[in-house]
Amino acid sequence: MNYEISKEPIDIQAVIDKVVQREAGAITTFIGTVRELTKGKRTLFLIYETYEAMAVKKLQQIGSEIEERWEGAKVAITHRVGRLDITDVAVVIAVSTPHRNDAYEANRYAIERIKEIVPIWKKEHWEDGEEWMGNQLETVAYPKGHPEEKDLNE
Amino acid sequence: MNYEISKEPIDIQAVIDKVVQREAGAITTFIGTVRELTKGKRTLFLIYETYEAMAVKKLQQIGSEIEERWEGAKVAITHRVGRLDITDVAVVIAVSTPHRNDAYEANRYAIERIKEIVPIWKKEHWEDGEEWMGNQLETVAYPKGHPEEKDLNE
Amino acid sequence: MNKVLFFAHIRDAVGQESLQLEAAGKTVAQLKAEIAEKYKLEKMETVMTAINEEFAMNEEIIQKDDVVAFIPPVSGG
Amino acid sequence: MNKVLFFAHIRDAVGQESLQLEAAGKTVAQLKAEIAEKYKLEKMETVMTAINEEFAMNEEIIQKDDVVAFIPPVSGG
Repeated sequence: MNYEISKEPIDIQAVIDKVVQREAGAITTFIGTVRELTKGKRTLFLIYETYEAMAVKKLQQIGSEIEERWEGAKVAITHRVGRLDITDVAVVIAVSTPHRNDAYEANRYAIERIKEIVPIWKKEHWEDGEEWMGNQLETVAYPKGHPEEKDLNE
Repeated sequence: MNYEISKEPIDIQAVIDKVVQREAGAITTFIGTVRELTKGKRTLFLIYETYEAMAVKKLQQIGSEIEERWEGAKVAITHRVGRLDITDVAVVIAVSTPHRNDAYEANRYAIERIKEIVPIWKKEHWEDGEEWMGNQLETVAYPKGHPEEKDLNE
Repeated sequence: MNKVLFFAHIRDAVGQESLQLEAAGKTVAQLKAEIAEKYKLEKMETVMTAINEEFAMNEEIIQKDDVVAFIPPVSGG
Repeated sequence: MNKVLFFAHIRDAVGQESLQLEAAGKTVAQLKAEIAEKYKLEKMETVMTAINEEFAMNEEIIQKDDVVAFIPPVSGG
């Protein structure tokens, strides 16, 4: 169960434990937390919603892509859903590899891919309203019905 | 106490907790673990030794360099010393930043700098002997008595 | 029959998490256009479609019992 | 008097963690050469020197009570 959607707070150490291996000298983690200010606007809390069955499949796909591309890599990802407050952990990505540069690169690849293909949506709640966030670049369309190139922007 | 040398196993979550901030949307960690095989040779265990007072100062310096270079970054580093077995955690670097690319880059900078300027040494123990490891590039010399450029090799 | 799933702002607009309807034989694009018209959904060109938990092209033909999901631009991470 | 600290393979070669000796007025390079000769240390050109926990240049002159440390290539991380 290296790829999970969780309704409860994420145990970071438990995600890390899944990628420990005798052949690995490096583990990187990415921990996405809820930030208070985005472009000067104050977030009160977030709601994350998911299409869980598909989200788990897409997380697995990302893991497979990484293991194919970076030799010896092991991956675990847990994404939380439901209501999250400021500083709460939304996602934890752990990647272990024999060499450290790969651990950084593979981890970064994972977060970019999550933002592209994993069916999870966040609704921002502010003092004066709420809104489902698009892909952070609201103008991006996928005319062919699916994403074809990486959106590397935050 | 964001920069520590520890004789006990490192509590990864405790290092992460030091960099949590309301302004940060991303935390990266680097966890260096003891790998069993290095260039085909089987390691039994390692001994890490340090010049502790100076090592803490140099870790602090690395943190300051990062906070100067990446706006809004917060850093914590703990390095373990003493005897470590395979898969034991030798170092944990946690970096939080408002934006995720910075968290990856600043973290990578930290590990490279540790391998350059922090007075910590490891002795590898194999079945047929033991040896203090140099800077992994045994031919590197510092003719001016201190390192002047980054050694980005592992 | 086919189950059609909605998420995020589309779920809010439709007012339901899913619908049961007959879509077999239609293309993804046809079903999308019908749903968009019925519920007055905008920006449907940014919405992807999944069939049985895999992304599908607009030209793909929906089969009997397929589960179809409309996937607005994702914002996880 | 000055305290001189040794680490890693230099500590093994010298057989002690530190020495007390009079080094005030000498340069880092002079002290390094003396220690290297006395303990038959090799590859000293790869060894850095710290004075009072900061890296020092070879030309720097050691002061009274300075703590000097020889820093072989580091291998933490």
